[in-house]
Amino acid sequence: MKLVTAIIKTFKLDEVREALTALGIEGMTVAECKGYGRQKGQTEIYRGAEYVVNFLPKLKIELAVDDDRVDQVIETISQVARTGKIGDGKIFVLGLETAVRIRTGETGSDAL
Amino acid sequence: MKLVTAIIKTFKLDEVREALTALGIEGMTVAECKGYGRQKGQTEIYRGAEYVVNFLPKLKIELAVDDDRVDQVIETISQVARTGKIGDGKIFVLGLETAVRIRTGETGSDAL
Amino acid sequence: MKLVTAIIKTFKLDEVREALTALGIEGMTVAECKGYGRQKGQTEIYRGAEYVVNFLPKLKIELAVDDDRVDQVIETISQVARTGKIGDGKIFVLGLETAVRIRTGETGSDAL
Amino acid sequence: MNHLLRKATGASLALGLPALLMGNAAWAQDASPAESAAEAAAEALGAAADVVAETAQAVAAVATEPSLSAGDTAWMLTSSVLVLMMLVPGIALFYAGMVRKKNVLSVLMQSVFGAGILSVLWVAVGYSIAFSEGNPFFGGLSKAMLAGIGPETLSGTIPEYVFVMFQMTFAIITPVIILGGPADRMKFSAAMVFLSFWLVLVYAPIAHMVWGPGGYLGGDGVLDFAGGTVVHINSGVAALVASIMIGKRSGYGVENMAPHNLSLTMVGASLLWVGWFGFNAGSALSAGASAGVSMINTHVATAAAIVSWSLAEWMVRGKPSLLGAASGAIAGLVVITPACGFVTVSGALIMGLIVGPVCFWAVSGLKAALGYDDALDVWGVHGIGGILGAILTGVFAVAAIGGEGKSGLIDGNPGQLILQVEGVLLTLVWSGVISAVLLKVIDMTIGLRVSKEVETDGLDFALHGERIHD
Amino acid sequence: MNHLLRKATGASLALGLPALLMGNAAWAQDASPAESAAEAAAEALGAAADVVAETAQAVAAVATEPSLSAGDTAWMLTSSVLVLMMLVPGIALFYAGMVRKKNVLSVLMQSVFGAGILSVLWVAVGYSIAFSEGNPFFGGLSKAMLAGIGPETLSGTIPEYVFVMFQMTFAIITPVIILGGPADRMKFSAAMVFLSFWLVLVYAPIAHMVWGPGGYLGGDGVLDFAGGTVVHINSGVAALVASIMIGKRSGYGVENMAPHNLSLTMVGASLLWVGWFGFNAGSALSAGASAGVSMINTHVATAAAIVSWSLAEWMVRGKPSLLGAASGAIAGLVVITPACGFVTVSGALIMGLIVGPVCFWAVSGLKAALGYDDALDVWGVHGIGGILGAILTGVFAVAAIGGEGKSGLIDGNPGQLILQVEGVLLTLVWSGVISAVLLKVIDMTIGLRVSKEVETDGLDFALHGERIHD
Amino acid sequence: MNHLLRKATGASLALGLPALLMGNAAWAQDASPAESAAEAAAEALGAAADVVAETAQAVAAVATEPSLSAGDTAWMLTSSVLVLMMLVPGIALFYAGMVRKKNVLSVLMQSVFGAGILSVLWVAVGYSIAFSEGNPFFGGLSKAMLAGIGPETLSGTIPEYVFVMFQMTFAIITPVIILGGPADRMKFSAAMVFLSFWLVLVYAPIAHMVWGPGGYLGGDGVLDFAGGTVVHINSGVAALVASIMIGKRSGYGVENMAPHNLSLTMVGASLLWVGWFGFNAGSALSAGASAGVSMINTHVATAAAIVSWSLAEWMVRGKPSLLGAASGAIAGLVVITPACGFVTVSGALIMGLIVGPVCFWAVSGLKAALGYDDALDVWGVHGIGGILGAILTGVFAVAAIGGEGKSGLIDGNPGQLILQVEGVLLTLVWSGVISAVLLKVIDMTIGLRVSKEVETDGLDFALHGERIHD
Ligand SMILES: Nc1ncnc2c1ncn2[C@@H]1O[C@H](COP(=O)(O)OP(=O)(O)O)[C@@H](O)[C@H]1O
Ligand SMILES: Nc1ncnc2c1ncn2[C@@H]1O[C@H](COP(=O)(O)OP(=O)(O)O)[C@@H](O)[C@H]1O
Ligand SMILES: Nc1ncnc2c1ncn2[C@@H]1O[C@H](COP(=O)(O)OP(=O)(O)O)[C@@H](O)[C@H]1O
Repeated sequence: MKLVTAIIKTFKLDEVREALTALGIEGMTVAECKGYGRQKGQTEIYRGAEYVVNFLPKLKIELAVDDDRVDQVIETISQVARTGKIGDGKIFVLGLETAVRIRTGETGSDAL
Repeated sequence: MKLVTAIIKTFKLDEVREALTALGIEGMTVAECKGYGRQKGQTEIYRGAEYVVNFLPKLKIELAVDDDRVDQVIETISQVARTGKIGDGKIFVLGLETAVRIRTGETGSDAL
Repeated sequence: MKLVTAIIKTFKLDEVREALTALGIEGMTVAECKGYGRQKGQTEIYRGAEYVVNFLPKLKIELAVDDDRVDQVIETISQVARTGKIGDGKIFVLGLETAVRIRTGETGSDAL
Repeated sequence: MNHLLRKATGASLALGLPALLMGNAAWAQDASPAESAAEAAAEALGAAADVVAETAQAVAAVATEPSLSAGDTAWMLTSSVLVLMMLVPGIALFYAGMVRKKNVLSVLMQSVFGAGILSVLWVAVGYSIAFSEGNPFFGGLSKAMLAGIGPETLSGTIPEYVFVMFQMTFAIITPVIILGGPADRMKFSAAMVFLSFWLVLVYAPIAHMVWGPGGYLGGDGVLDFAGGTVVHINSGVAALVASIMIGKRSGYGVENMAPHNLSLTMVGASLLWVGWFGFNAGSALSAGASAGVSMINTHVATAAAIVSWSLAEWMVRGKPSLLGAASGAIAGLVVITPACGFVTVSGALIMGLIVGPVCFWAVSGLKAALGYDDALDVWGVHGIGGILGAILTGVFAVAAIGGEGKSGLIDGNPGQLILQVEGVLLTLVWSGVISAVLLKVIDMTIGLRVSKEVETDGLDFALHGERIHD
Repeated sequence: MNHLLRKATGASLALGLPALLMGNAAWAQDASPAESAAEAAAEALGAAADVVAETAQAVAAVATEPSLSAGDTAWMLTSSVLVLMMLVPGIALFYAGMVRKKNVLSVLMQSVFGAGILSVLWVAVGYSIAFSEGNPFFGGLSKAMLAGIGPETLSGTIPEYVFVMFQMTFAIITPVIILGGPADRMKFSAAMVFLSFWLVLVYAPIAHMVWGPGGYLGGDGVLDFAGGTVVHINSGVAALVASIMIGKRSGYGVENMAPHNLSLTMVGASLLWVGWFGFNAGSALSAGASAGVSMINTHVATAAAIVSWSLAEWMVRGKPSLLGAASGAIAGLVVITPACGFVTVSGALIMGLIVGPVCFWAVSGLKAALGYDDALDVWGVHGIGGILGAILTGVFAVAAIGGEGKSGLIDGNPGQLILQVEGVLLTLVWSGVISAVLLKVIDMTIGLRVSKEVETDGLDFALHGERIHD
Repeated sequence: MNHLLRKATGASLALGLPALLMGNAAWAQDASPAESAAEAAAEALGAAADVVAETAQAVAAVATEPSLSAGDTAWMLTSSVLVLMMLVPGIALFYAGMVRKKNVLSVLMQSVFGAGILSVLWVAVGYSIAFSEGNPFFGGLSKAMLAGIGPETLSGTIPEYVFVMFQMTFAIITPVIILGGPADRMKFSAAMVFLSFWLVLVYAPIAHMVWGPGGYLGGDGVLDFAGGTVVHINSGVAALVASIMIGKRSGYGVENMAPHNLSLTMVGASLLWVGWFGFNAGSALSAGASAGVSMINTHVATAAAIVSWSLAEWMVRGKPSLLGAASGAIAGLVVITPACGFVTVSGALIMGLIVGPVCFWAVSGLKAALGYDDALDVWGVHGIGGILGAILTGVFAVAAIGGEGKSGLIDGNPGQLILQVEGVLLTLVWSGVISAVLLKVIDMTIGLRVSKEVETDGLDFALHGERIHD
């Protein structure tokens, strides 16, 4: 099993969720985050003062998936979340040693 | 060392924290997140319009623990966080290569 | 590649970001979180009632870096984020199997 | 004052009139040059007499039936608006800031829907029960649906419609105050049914007893300028009863129930303060000396209570808190409500200084000792503060401010204290008993309390299908 | 009125004095004592009679030529303040709570800057077009820049400056109401240009037709006490046109566009409610019987509409929502606006009960059926509610409340209904057509709508360079 | 005034009565009918003449000794309420929205507790120092604790208690304005001690100089209708001094100190705007022509300044911001404050158009150039705007609006400009010097500034033990 983590633009969430659901992915966890990268920050001005906001709002999606679905998932996310403009985000894949469904205690693939 | 990540229902946090403290776990990090899974979303209605909120509020707990405590920790969380109703959440375990305590620079188990 | 995760005090973010940029690190992702550890919680009092806030505000920084930069990154963060007072936070390092840049589809080191 | 003067004028004219007429009659006899001159004079006088007579009648009419004062009406229209602002959004925000975020909208909804349903009931029957003739405890139904009132009907120097409106704002905020006690766990339906019956069976009768024609307490001489008894003791004890009967919030004393956003509470408290001038100075029912003294007393007591609560907290807890200062403001406003038109500015200052520490103790020491879960401290602030106010009114009232017969202990009338206690006790018993019965009946029928699950999830989504998405 | 009376009294006394003294002087000469005395008396009395007659005239004059009333002025100053509060922060918050968080500041900015630019235009030309003599559709420019008005100039019993100010608050809130329709996607520049022209070409003329000297609709006898036609139908139809012409929000019906924070909406609705008393009871232009009846009617209709909307929603959707109750309040306020000075309290109650379910259907059933994206339901609430109010005014108006000639269907004057419909139709056409033309021209020049990217990112940062950092 | 007139009338009738009766008695005896009749008539008329003379005197007295006006009182009660709303929650929210989230509650607490302690001090000594007889710089202590004032004591046509209350609202908001300068880093205790002494040593004397009996500046003829000097220059310079003496916020210019939530700031600015009508039009102290012109001028200048600030920002920075528009509103309100009862509507419009860009430059260009950290720009808006207002009052005042002798440059009185500059300079020096001394003493005793740690953690928790949990 792998834990696929994707940092995406906030307005792409619904599209990504739908595409993943279409693949049969039944669960995911999302958190708000702020990203710093090549995409330039934005400057806000309040009265005289300028504040450069270096961190831009992003969403982080975490999905635990079976090994054999990882490529498909990466492919899907990277297609759906792509706008082609800088700041589209990243996908990171980590090895997942165990997964447990709290409600039932099931582990491994059954837990997903 | 492992990084145990648990997605739980929000109101279970205090119970889980207490149970873990009882085990001697001295630290953890919590973040708000939203989960999508078998638990159905909720429909809010504003004037005429219905909005299905697919993502439900959850909390994500991250704990770095020594290998030998992982099972105990999983066991504890999955018992305490369980309500038996759908949406109780998941536990994921990742391999943790290094841990550092910033204050002292200690690494490994000492850092936890 | 590794995924370096650092839990730091909130007011250290800008310093850490600048130090990492100085190292040539071009991207990172930050999320708000709350930490529980040796640092004691704070007691708020409202009219008669006391509420102990066990979880203190922290920030979590996630950086995907090439293996050869990990030590340097750990070193930098732990120096810059250190105040010497309890609650400075932790750095965790996880193995990162793949990284993808959504915009281009690049993978591996190129994606960072 | 004006109308008394007018009465005097009318009287003098009325007396002068026969004399003039008699004089004319005398002249009318007898002929001679002087005579015709006299006749002319007589005619002129006769004409003048007619004018005077007419004027006299008009003036006499004025004396017994006061006329509309635009100035008084302007102030009472304004006061009504101010008191409405105390409810929406005043107390709604004051309370909303103190609950957990998941219950904010439900608290706001109680105020908005409550204002709606209670206003309708006030027009339908409440006003009549409170302010029409009846027995010493209940008015009649002769003014149900405002029967017999028209645009030109006056109440003192203002249109009666304005009086109805002003009193309506009191009648709709008072029940909603209660809901701070059982907050975070009461069914919306149960709450609305409870408030509706409470308005009719508790608020309107107590208002009748204190302010209504032939009311029991008012007749006895109990002093309550703007509603310390009618509004604050009344709602405070009902909240205490409701808190106890519905039981504690689940997780009380264990879970973190810290107020989610005291900015809202501060805004609410501010609007309560601002609006309370309509409440207190409006209770003078005119824009004159009494309104002036009520306003400054209200302000001074509030200011003093902010200072005294905050200092007490600073000493006991080490830090002065915003919630403390805001609570102090409300405590000061509550304590001065029955007294504002009867006491000197120094009296108001002292009352404010006293109420701060007393209510601070009530919401911390007393509450902790007795262990009830009055979520937003309605009893501690409105109940205890209201009782203190009623009694201190009996101490500090002086005739130099409130007029003949409005004297308290320091003005040589210790008997007033006993009257004040009588008012307090009757209200505690009446409101306490009827509230308990009502709550029991509602509990046995539709149920008072939401399920544990709803309480955990939050009332906003569960009861109203809405959430704050921030 | 008071001081004219006093002037008259003063004059009569001053005139009477020489006559009396002359009488005394005559005596001093002695000749034929009785005679001259009698003559003198006669003269004196004659003079006195003259004085009395003059006084009577002066008093009569008072009736026809009103003077400044401090009481009325106090209320109108207050009313102006209240109506301003409806715009900033009232409707600004009402709207801000319903949009997505990324667009909150842009909504607030529309109200603040709108209030600025529209006020300037009102003083420059708007007031003159609306309230100076002209033809039945437009006033003239004789009062442009308030020419000819000074501190002492009266309008009825209040300074004309106060009247200008009071009317200004109506003129600046009405255009801003429109922006709820095309909210979340309209360019700030386009919005401000549109509102500016709309004020001059739509609002001011319609105000002239209804309330101005020689206005077409007012002359015909259309009843609109406080602006049901001028304000609500007028802005409602413009919002519908704007919503359709600008197109739906991107993601409409697919993305989650739930109101981000209904607390703000509740506070906004509350301040609208509170401020609306300035709007409606202020429209009496004095602090008397008419203001009193307008105020209580406004409150009762609002209360009834809160209850009826909430109950309708409870039955249809299973839960009564805060947004529903708040929307009900606004619907009630809208429906009673044209009627508040003309109907009985029972009439107001019925109107409120009717408008709740009707507007609830308009924002859910009707809107869904027709498929336009009127983001904040301006048409559904102000448009439909306003039309209903105009028509029901023609039903429920009774002369016993509004005075001679203000009768509707239930008072035996079915013809009023036709007049009311005439007012509705003329407003729908005038506002609809001119709004459409204006929007078309703006679209072809500076463009109406922000880019998709700006819409996605949010208007706050893109248009104003600011964000909420919470 | 009414009741004095009535008293006079009543007296004349009462006196006339015996005369007439005596006349009757004489007739009854018969002797020489004509003669005695004439004599009697003469006597009666003589008596009547006396009566008339007395009445004339009474009427004349009325002119010099005004009586209570319910209309004026209604407006002044309302105005007091409005000005209080400017402080709680007005300026509290205006400021709270601009600080970082961790300091929000501390800002709100400063307003609430400040309102409390300053009100107590005002009643104790402040009012007396400002408004009782004394020397040209300080009043005496004869009215300490409001000695000698009772419910019936008048100040003009309103109860003196109402005047005390109205002035109290000015006295408590002015010091709190200062705290925007050293915001986010000043100790709560130090701030409250500073404000307390500042009220007594700076505010009350300057108020005495401008408005008090025999005040130095007022006596010289300096024009300040509603407090441009007393309130805005006064607090502005104190804020500048405090900002400099306390030092910059740690991280100033490096860390992101963006306003956390401009919605709050917008609501605060709106309530300031709304409440400012009480401030400015209330300063007419009556509900008549002067209040009317003050109100419309206040509104027009504000509107113009919103437009001009926003356009300046749009041109210079590329985007018009909500904070800019809100700041423009405050700048407009500040600039018109000294002038509102003295200038024409066009004058007000021009003043508003000028102040926008000037203050925009002050908070951006000037501030950046000089490098002080006036956190919320009190000097830039209240200080600079106030000075501009004082001087422009000397330009635009015309006797046709403000009355005899209230003329500025454009009305042919260039000398007024010098007087205005005198007022500005005296205030700058007095407030600047005393503020500096006070701050120095406080710094050396309890300390002005929180520790770096507290500043980092946020003042809410560190000083008040509370947090916003959102
Ligand atoms: N090395 C990294 N580690 C973690 N997150 C990163 C890293 N680089 C980029 N990110 C995240 O990806 C987002 C997009 O990256 P950016 O460089 O701006 O654009 P792009 O991915 O299109 O090249 C950033 O906002 C940040 O959240
Ligand atoms: N594959 C997954 N990857 C990551 N998180 C998941 C996954 N499946 C479920 N979750 C998380 O677990 C939560 C509970 O899952 P759900 O399927 O609703 O119920 P249950 O765990 O009881 O079967 C979800 O809300 C989501 O946060
Ligand atoms: N075992 C752990 N797993 C995950 N996070 C931890 C763990 N221990 C500590 N933390 C995080 O590190 C933060 C600091 O830890 P703490 O024990 O308070 O201080 P220190 O790191 O200085 O010893 C905590 O607030 C928490 O967020």
